[in-house]
Parts: sequence; structure tokens; C-alpha cells
Amino acid sequence: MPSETLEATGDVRELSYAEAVREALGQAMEADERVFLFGEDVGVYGGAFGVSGDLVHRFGKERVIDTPISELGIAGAAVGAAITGMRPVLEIQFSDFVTLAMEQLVNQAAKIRFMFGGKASVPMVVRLPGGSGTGAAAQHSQSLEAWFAHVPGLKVLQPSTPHDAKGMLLAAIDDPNPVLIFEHKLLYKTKGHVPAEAYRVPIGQAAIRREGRDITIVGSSIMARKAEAAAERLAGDGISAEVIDLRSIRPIDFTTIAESVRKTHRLLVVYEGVKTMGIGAEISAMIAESEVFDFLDAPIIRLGGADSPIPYNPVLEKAAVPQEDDIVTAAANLVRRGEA
Amino acid sequence: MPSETLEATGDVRELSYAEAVREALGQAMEADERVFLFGEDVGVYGGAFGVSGDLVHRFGKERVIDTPISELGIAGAAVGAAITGMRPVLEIQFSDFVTLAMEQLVNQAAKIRFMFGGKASVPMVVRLPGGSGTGAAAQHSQSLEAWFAHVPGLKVLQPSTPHDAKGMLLAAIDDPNPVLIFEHKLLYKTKGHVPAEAYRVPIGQAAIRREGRDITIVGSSIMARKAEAAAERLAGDGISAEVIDLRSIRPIDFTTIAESVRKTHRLLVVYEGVKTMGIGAEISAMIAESEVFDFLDAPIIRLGGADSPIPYNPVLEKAAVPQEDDIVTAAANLVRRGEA
Amino acid sequence: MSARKTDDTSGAQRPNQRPELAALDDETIAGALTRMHLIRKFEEAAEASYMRGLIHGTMHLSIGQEASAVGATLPLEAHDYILSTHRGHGHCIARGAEPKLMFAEFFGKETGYCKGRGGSMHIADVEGGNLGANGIVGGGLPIAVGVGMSIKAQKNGRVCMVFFGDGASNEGAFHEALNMASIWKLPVVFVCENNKYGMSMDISRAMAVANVADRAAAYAMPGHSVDGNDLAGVAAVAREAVARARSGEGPSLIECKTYRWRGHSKSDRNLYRSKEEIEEWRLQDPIRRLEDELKAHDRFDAPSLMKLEEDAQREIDTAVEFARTCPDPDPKDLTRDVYAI
Amino acid sequence: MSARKTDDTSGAQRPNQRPELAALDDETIAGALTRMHLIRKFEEAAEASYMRGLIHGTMHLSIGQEASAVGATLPLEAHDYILSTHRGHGHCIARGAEPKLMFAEFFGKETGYCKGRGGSMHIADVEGGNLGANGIVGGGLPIAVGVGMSIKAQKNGRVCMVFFGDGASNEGAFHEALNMASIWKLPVVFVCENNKYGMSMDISRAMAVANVADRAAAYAMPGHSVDGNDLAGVAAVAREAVARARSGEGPSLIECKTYRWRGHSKSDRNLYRSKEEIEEWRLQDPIRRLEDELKAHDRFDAPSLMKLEEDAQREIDTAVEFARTCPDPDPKDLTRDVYAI
Ligand SMILES: Cc1ncc(C[n+]2csc(CCOP(=O)(O)OP(=O)(O)O)c2C)c(N)n1
Ligand SMILES: Cc1ncc(C[n+]2csc(CCOP(=O)(O)OP(=O)(O)O)c2C)c(N)n1
Ligand SMILES: [Mg+2]
Ligand SMILES: [Mg+2]
Repeated sequence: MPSETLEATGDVRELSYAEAVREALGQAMEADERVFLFGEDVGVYGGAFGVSGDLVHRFGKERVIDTPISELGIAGAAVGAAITGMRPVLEIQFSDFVTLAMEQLVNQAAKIRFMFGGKASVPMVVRLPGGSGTGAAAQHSQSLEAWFAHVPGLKVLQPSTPHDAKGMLLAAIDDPNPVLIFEHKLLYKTKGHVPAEAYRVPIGQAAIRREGRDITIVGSSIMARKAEAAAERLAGDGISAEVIDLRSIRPIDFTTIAESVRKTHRLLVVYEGVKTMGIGAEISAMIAESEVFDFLDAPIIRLGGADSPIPYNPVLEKAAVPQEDDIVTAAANLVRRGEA
Repeated sequence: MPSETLEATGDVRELSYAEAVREALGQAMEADERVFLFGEDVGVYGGAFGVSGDLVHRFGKERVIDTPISELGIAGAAVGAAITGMRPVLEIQFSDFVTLAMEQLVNQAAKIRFMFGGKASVPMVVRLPGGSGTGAAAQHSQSLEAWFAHVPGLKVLQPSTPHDAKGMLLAAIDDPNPVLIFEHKLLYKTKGHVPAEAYRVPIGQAAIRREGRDITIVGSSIMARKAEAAAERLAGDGISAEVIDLRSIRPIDFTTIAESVRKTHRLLVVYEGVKTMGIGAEISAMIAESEVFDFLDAPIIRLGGADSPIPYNPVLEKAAVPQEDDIVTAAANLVRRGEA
Repeated sequence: MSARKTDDTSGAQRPNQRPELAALDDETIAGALTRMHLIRKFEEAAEASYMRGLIHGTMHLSIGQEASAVGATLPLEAHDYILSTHRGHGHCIARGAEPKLMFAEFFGKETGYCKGRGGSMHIADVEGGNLGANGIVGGGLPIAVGVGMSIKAQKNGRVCMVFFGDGASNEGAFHEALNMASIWKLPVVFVCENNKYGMSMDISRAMAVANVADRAAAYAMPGHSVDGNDLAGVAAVAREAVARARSGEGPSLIECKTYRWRGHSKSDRNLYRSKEEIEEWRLQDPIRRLEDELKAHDRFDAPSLMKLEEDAQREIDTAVEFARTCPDPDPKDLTRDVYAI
Repeated sequence: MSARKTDDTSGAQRPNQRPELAALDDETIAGALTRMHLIRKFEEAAEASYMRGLIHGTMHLSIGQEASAVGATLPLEAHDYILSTHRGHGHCIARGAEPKLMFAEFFGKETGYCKGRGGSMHIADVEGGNLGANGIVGGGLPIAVGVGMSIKAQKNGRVCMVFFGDGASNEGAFHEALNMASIWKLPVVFVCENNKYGMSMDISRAMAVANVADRAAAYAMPGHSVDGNDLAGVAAVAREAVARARSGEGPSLIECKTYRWRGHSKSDRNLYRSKEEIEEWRLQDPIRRLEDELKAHDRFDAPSLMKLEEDAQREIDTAVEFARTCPDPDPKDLTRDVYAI
């Protein structure tokens, strides 16, 4: 994880992704009494994925608030708290349940500032654990981030490392706009170096995880990690892949991607959400309509989720989203195609 | 409207888009007693846009059902009716309010068949008036169809002519899957030739509205009509534009678009939804990753909605979505760029 | 109008009057009447502007409902919050908004409350404690919960009053919001303006209980059903609910039974109700009722009442003129207000 | 067990017994007990399978809640519908599902009820009247309204029973669904299994009323709160609600007060409740309570009760074995069941 060690300063420990998120929450609440955490079972239960952990014991029930099972209501409560001076951080227990809260996030949170002529702001953060791989089936495994990338007024993040999980959450809490953070459930237990201080990772900047010459692989969330692993294997086959971790999907860091493609002439985009209308479509389209188009030596290939809900059976479940092997194969084909 | 006169047989009248939808509803209800219509104010009020009109008087209150203002509930009711033998047609008064019904449409309607191993089907239709241009501001003017094109299990249509409005609605009612139909509010009063019989326009087929050589313009919903008008003007400037009316955005008729681009070597996609992550992203990406890529002589350009909520002020409102002039300019630039 | 004034007498000096009316001193009454006139005239001018093509979108007029907007907000203090609805002009004016800035918004002008971005359905004045109208039926209800959470966390002693319609009370948002406000004892006052219809849907077809206030029982909160065309009655109930909220005892649900004289919006052909019904309710005009009662008790004479009305008309006329001459927004600023920096 | 049998005696032949128990003849009781055992054994085997790594995802066990699933469904007829929840194994079995096909689903096999696509949280048997478990809390409630609309339109005399938890009753979906079922007098029975917690949230923290059934008042529908660990009591209340639904009088809300012995799901460390509380509720074991009562009235002797339990255990053991040996789905069929053709 080169970029992490690069960005780290001061006291650096190994933390899990979940611990990194918790540390950010704790530091934000310590630093700013406007910050509070709420959601279903974030209190004594410690969060469905153990993210909030002991925070309720550290900050009390007034600042780590268990809510009833009322997703629309709690999203609206975040909006109300945000426009009146608080900095709410809301956890939607599984991102799939955000389907119940779309009204408040899309019609209210995203639009209030604009509708009010810039005279209000809505500084709220929503954390949304998502993704497949846990055998939780179709209603607990979705990757819905693309929807929100379509909504002006929102910011949407997908940190893939413990380092970014902490730094981007702190940046999101500082941000005067509504920010949604999609956290892949399979990442919670992954470990990485995390500085102890309260640092920020700027919103809207992709990270180059590995430099390369032959192909650019843009991955988001867990797919950035899979792309890194795939790049390692591709190197063994003599293919030099540049790996970009998208990190922010609204706004998207077009410049970093464009510069890379200008150099490698080939682009592969990997994401877990359903391929059709997933975030890779936007990245592909951005490149295809830019001046970088002229630098492309091959079609822009997307690897995304299958055209099906996420199945329960683990074999099917794996088949439904891109795997490391798929990335290796697609990248190798693309490089060879360009050479042929 | 060449394709309409081409497809029409038998008794053909001029009807408005709204009348065509109503005729389809009436014919479906006459032919099949499983079909019923429900939604807010679809009864004696006749629908917020007058679409259901007198249907309650023709079919009675048991089949044209006014509902309370409970969007999540009525979407769920459609699911329940569909899986137990009915053919519900639900109107969501403004498509913006579908934000309240996402759970039932996305987690239930779209996934039930799959989650149940193919042992159930969910034959329901949801009609969603959408789009800007009526001064209804940010919460009553959205174009949210791209979200649903991202959801396997759904079908999503955007008919742009009275002919298609009728024929696609009848096809949707026949379809054993959940079908969402986004109707642009500004189209309701537009007129066109509509055959009297109960014909079907197949789901998943785009329509070539005008043949051309220099550039392919794909438009969806009202933008298909604007593209037609723009093509007429472009012809005056010696540019021969092929205009494709997308009509169906899930599934998308890739073949028709690909064949056209293979011929014209240039692609412009026009849609009203927010440009970022709008349906044009998918069309662009589909082409950019296909063999057609090698036929492209210029970048794929998208014209979509601005990166803002829809404003109230009419001047701003117009500026927020592509206009005929924008299409003419973009197409001309693209053709010239390819030639330079 | 400040709330402190309204409590000065407890009606001791006005023994013949019912206590709800007696509780309001003359200054308060004059202020309330002025606002009711302003609302009525605002709506009439809005309608006229629509006819003259000055307005682009649709609008929802609250003529006939003035007592509920003005009465409910009467006990609020300057720093309290309101959240309003699609039928929100009345709430805005009741909360003290300036009609000229409202008209500017209505006409889509850069000088409007929302710089022409919001229009009729989104008028807000966050600084002034009006957290906004809402185009989504029931949309303000969950937001009110969060405002209540803010107030509690900030211990600033404020109250949040959220308006909604009878139709809105069938939205899931209603249920979730009232439940949360109740379990957390938030300082929120839920004011349902039951005007008998959600668009074309008669309340008796839309719900099985007789009163929206009956639903308070599901949240163990007080529910009051009140004649919504009686300014003094509404104010009395609101005073109790606001006091309860402010003292930390939790939320209340108030139902104001009233009626909108106009159609739901401009597309309404009134097919779902009878002329007779409309006529009957016009006889319950909340402004005339209050004026008549005041005259009967000799608290105001006809000329002074007339003056209040004429002053209001003048303010509205000036407001329309102001708004008409204001500049449109510049299209190059389209995305300016999307994100805060 | 058919519902007709349960009504044959009205307890005339069993005068010493409370009427709820007397109303159930021996065959009915034996059938009900068998199902309760099957549920308990199913859950235990599910848990064991999880420990042995045979199961991929999570699961929600209903041990301790058997009387509510079996009692509520007892009055249903073969063609009636149920809709279930994430904690739905019990409802499935109560409705007559075959444990071996349930286990096959649970193990993700092609032979499972959902061909391995759904898993524990989505077991359905549409042909058999089970319209599916649901991973979304409260997700089945609005669907039940539509099922009720179908029944009414088709005039087929069926009833739809929808299960949900205490936590689910704070979802907006609850409110919208109960309201619609009520205004349209739909043949729906709403059965809330109040096991005191929504995951870690104690019901007393999640709502301000004492009983979920109290909320029925907001929809002018009968609300019954019943000891959910008393099979006969639950069945009696359900019989009344089902009869009411079937006769066109409309929906009812039944609240079964019960308790889940296990954690919410496998990740639960029971930090929000005490060992003592769990112990207390274990003493209220719905199966032992019923057995004891039957023995006290000499309706069944110990050996025959033992036999019912052993038979159930055998069926479950066989079911697990069957399921283990079934084939996995073929990845090439991934998208086969997405669309109907
Ligand atoms: C979520 C949502 N559903 C539907 C509408 C369309 N609509 C606007 S106002 C209205 C009626 C609202 O009735 P009520 O709450 O009683 O308020 P009233 O209009 O009577 O003041 C409807 C259906 C909407 N704006 N938002
Ligand atoms: C909409 C939604 N929100 C949250 C969850 C996560 N979740 C699953 S079960 C559960 C608790 C449900 O409580 P209750 O309704 O009382 O049912 P119980 O688990 O007690 O049977 C929660 C929060 C979910 N599945 N769906
Ligand atoms: Mg109303
Ligand atoms: Mg529970």
C-alpha cells in the first residue's frame, strides 16, 4: 500500500478499516461538539458491523444515538439537524436500506441549499455499508453508489483503505455539504497503516496506487484493492498496469484518470455495482468525450456486476461481481488487443 | 413523424400523448379484467395531468382507485397485487415522488422473481410523469430514469410520441415483469397519429426517426423530439444526421445504435437527466467498449442536464437542460471536428 | 407579535369574552389580523399575477386557512423555527416574512428569498426561522425531528413547529417523525391543517379515523382537534403545545380543521366537491369571523378594522410592484448555489 | 391442520379447560405441536449447520417464538396467503413448508425453495401460499395490501396474513399499509411478533406506547395484544381476526408478545439484555407450556408427546441430510431467473 505509507506522518499503526472509521468518529466528536452519531444499533450493540464499537460509552447516549427502524425519518432528522447547526453522522445499517431514505437524501439534503438560493447548507455525513460477499443475498448486498453520483448537491465517496476510510470521513465531516460514504463490508476487517492524528484526505482526488505504462485500471472501493492485486500478477506477465483508486465518485477526479490514459492509451474500469449504468459508465463516457479519446488505442472496457440481483449461493455470488482473475484476463486481453 | 405513419395500420387518428396513454389504459382494462389502475387522484380528478380522465366513470371505482398519499405503500400494493394474479398499473403522480417508493420497486418488485428462484413473476406497470419545463422547481422536475436502468429485474421505457406512448404501455401491461414508464410532462399535449386498435410497440427496440450519414444522434424521451427538430435544421446546413429515439432504456437497443454509428462514425447522445451518470453515460460506454469503437472518428459527445437541481426561474430552467440549439451546435461541432 | 404580550392578561380584563379570545390583547389581535389580511391579499395577488402570466409554475393557495397559519404561530418567539408545506405562503407571512421578497421569489427574481431558484413551493428564510416550504407532501416532518434534536443538543430553548396537511398524515414520514419526536421528547409541535382534502381525496376516503388528532394516541402524545377557522382557538391550543415543547415535556399534535376555498392548484376543476360545500365554508371565513367577534365585544370598530385591511392591501400592492421590476437571475450562475464551499 | 377442525367443538367436550384450549381438538393440537417442534429443531439444526460451516450468510432464529407462528396460522385455510420476515423459518414451517426444501435453500442448493438464490431471508413458496420472507424490515406490509386488493378483486374469499416485528412497526411502511388496508376493508391480518427488541433496541426505547396493538386505533381497526407464547391464546385471537377478514369486515392487528432466545443474528453479543431476562423467558417456553397444560388436562400423555418431538427431530435430521447432498446451482445460470419471458 504505497500511497498510505507516503501520506502517513507521525504515529502510524496498523488498524482495520472498521477501527479507522471508529477512530475518525471519535476524533471528530472530541474536536467538535456539533458532531453526533446516530443510526440503528450504533449504541450499545456497537453497530451491525462493529464500527461504532465503544463510542457510546465514550460519548454517551446523547451523542451516540440508537434510532428506531425508520430510515426515511432518520435521514430527514439528519437534514434537520444539519441545517440548524449540528454535524450529524448517520449510519444506514446496510446501504440497501437507503432505498427507504431516498426522498430525504435526494429531494431535501441535496437540493435545500440550491432551492434556498444558497442561503442554507446541509453539512451531514451518511455512512452506508454495502457490497456483496457475505452471503446476505439480494436485499443486503447491493452497490447503489451510482445513483447518488447522479445527484447534484451530494458528494459520494468510496474509500478502499483504512487510511482513506479515516481521512475521508474526517474530510466529509468538515465538508459543508451532504456527503455519502459507501463502505464495502468486506473491507471492514482489512488492515492498513493509519496515522494517529486527525488527518484529512481531500474529497475529489483519486489515488494512483501503482504506476504503470501499458494500461490504466481504475477501480473503486474493494475493486481498487482487487485491481492492485491483479496488477501485481500482470507484472509477472510483463504487463505494466497503472492502478487508480477512484475514492470519490462525486466529484470524479477526471484529471488523474485522463493523465494516466494519455500515458497508457488503454483503460479498464472495475466496479462492483451492476455494470449497466454503474459508475464505470460515467468514467468511460468522460474519457470517450474528452480530448483523451484520441490517445486511446483500444476500446474502454468495463468490468462490473452481472445483470442480476446478488444471489445467496456463494458460488453464484462470486460469479456476480468481478474477481481478481477477471481483472487479470480483461487487462491482458486489452493490452494484447491494442498490440495486435 | 415518419415511423408512426409507417407503423400505423387501420384507423389512425390524431391524439395527444395523454389521450394515447388513456386509450391504452382503457383498452387494456376492457380486454383483461386483471388490469386495474391506481394512484393519487387518478379517479374523479382524472389524474394530475389529466391522463386517466374519465376512466373512473367507464370502469368504476373498483378498477380506477384513488389512493392515499402513500407512495411506498402503493408501490408495495402493486407488487402484492402483481404476484397474486392481477395486472396493476400504478401512477406515481410526479416521478420525483418515486424517491419514496424505491424500496418496493428496487428491493421487492425487481428482485422477487430472482430471489424466489424464478417461481414468481411481478407483472406490474408504473407510470411516472417526469421532466422539467413547467416551472415546478427542483422537487417536481427531475428525470430519474437512469437509476432504474441500473436495476436488473426492471424494464424502463421512455416513449416520446403518442404512438409509442400507447403501444409501449400496452406492451408493458402484457409483460410479465415490472415495467416503469417515464412520461415527460411536456409531451402530454403533443399530438401524433395513433391507430385505434390495441397494438403493441415491442420493448427494447429503438426507433430510427430519421436516416442520415454524418452523425448519429441518440435522444431519449423529449430529447428525441428535439433531436428530430435539430436534424431538420442541420440538414439545412448540409449535415445529414441520423436520429435514433431510444424508447427503451432497460433493455437498451445496442444493435440499432451500433449499426448507425458504424455508418456515421460519430455519436451524440442527448438526454434530459443530469449528464453525470445519466443514461447517455451508458450508451457512450457501450459503444466505447464495443467493436464499433474502431469506427469512431471523433469523441462521443453527451448533452445532458446541468450539474444542478432544476431551478424555478424559467430562464435558468431552460439553461439547465439541453435545448434544440445546443443539439444543433454540438452536432455541427462534432461533424466538423471529425472532418478537420 | 411577541408571545409574551399574549399572556399578559389571562383575560381578566375581558370577562365577557371566551377565554381564548380574552387571552389575546389588542395589539396581538391587530397584528394577527394584519397577517391574516396579508395572507389573503398575497394569495389574491398571486392568483391575479398568474392570470396575467407573470408566474411560470403552479401554486397552492391557502385562502380560507389564514387562522390556522397565524393562530398556530402566534405563540412562537423570534428564535423559534417553522417548517412549512407546498401550501406555505400563509406560514411564511405568519412567521414574519416580507411579502415583497416573497413575490420576488414567486416571480423567479434574483432578489427573492431563494434568488428565484425555489419559487412558490420552496420559499425559505432560514435566518428568519423559516426552514422552508416543501414540495414533498410530508417532507418537512422528519426534518422537524432533526431540528428538535438540534435544539435539545444546543439547549437553546427553541421550539420547532411543523405544518402539514391531512393528506400528509398518510405518509410513512408522518409516522416515523411523530414516533421519534415522542420517544425523544423533542420540542416539536406538529400542526396538521386538515382542509378535508388531499388534492381530490376526501379525508373520509383516505383514512378510517375521524380526526387526524386521533393518531396522536399511537405516539402517546397529546392530540388536539380544533376549529381551524377560529384564530383565538387555534392560538390557545398552540400556546399550550408550544409551552409543553419548550418545557421539555415533548411534542404535541394539533389538528386545525379548516378548508381551502380555491382548488388544490391551478389545474383543479373541483370535480370532487360541491359548490354548496365551498359556499358553506366561505361563510366560515376566519377573517370575518374574528372581525365580527371583535366588533360584537366592542374591541375594535369597523373603521379601524377597515384600516388594517387597507394597509395590508397597500403593502401587497407595493410588494408586487417591487417584485415585478427586480432582475432575473443570470443563467451563468446556474450552478453557483449547488454546493457550499 | 385445517381450520375447520379447530372449530368443531367450541370446547363443549372439554369443560374444565379454558375456552382457547378447549376450542382445539386433539388432532389440531398434535399438528400444532408437531410444527412447533419442527420449528425448534429446524432452528437448532440451522445453528449447528452454521457452526459446522455449512452456511454462508447470516440467519435469524425464532427459537422461543414458535407459538406465535403456529398459533397465528392455525386458522388459515389451504388457499390463504402469508407474508413473512427475516425471522421467517417458523412462519414457513407453520404454513406447511417442507423442511428438506427449506434446508436445501438454506444451504444454497438448486433444489431449495428458491433454487439457492434466496437463502434464509427469502424463503418463499408462492404456490403454497407463502409469498416470501423478506430481508427488509416491514417490507411485507405494503405487499400485503396488494394481496388484499387481489383477493377483493378476485372475490376468492382468501385471507392474507402478514408477519412483522415490533421494530418494523416504526417503519413508515407499517403506517401506510395499515391505513390502506383499513380504508379499503381488505382481508388482511397484521401479526406483530413483539419479541421486545428490534435488534438491540428495546421496544420501550423505540416507541412511546406500551403495546404495538395500541396503534390499531390510528386506523380504526381492532387491535389485540396476546401472550405470544400461548399457542391456544394466539390461535383464538387469530381465528377471530381471520374470520373478520374473510367476512369482509376488514383487517385486524394482532400483537403476540414473545421473546427470541437467541441473539438477533450471529453477530449479536447480547450486550443490550441480561442473562436473567433471557432465563426468565426460557421458563415461558411455548412448547413446554403447551405440553404441560395438555398433560395437566390428561389430553396427551408423556410418551405420545415425546413421540411427536422425536418424529419432528427425525424429519429435520433427514431434511439436513437431503439438503447436504443436493447440487449447487450452476454459475452459467446466474441471470436465468432475473426476467420472466
Ligand atoms: C410525496 C408527494 N406525493 C404527492 C404529491 C402531490 N401533491 C401535492 S399536494 C397534494 C395534496 C396534499 O394534501 P394535504 O397534505 O392534505 O395538503 P393540502 O394540499 O390539502 O394543503 C398532493 C397529492 C407531493 N407533492 N408529494
Ligand atoms: C429496512 C430495514 N432496516 C433495518 C434492517 C436491519 N434489521 C434486520 S432485522 C432488524 C430488527 C428488526 O426488529 P423487529 O422488527 O422487531 O423483528 P425481530 O428481528 O425482532 O424479529 C433490523 C434492524 C433491515 N433488514 N431492513
Ligand atoms: Mg388537505
Ligand atoms: Mg423484535
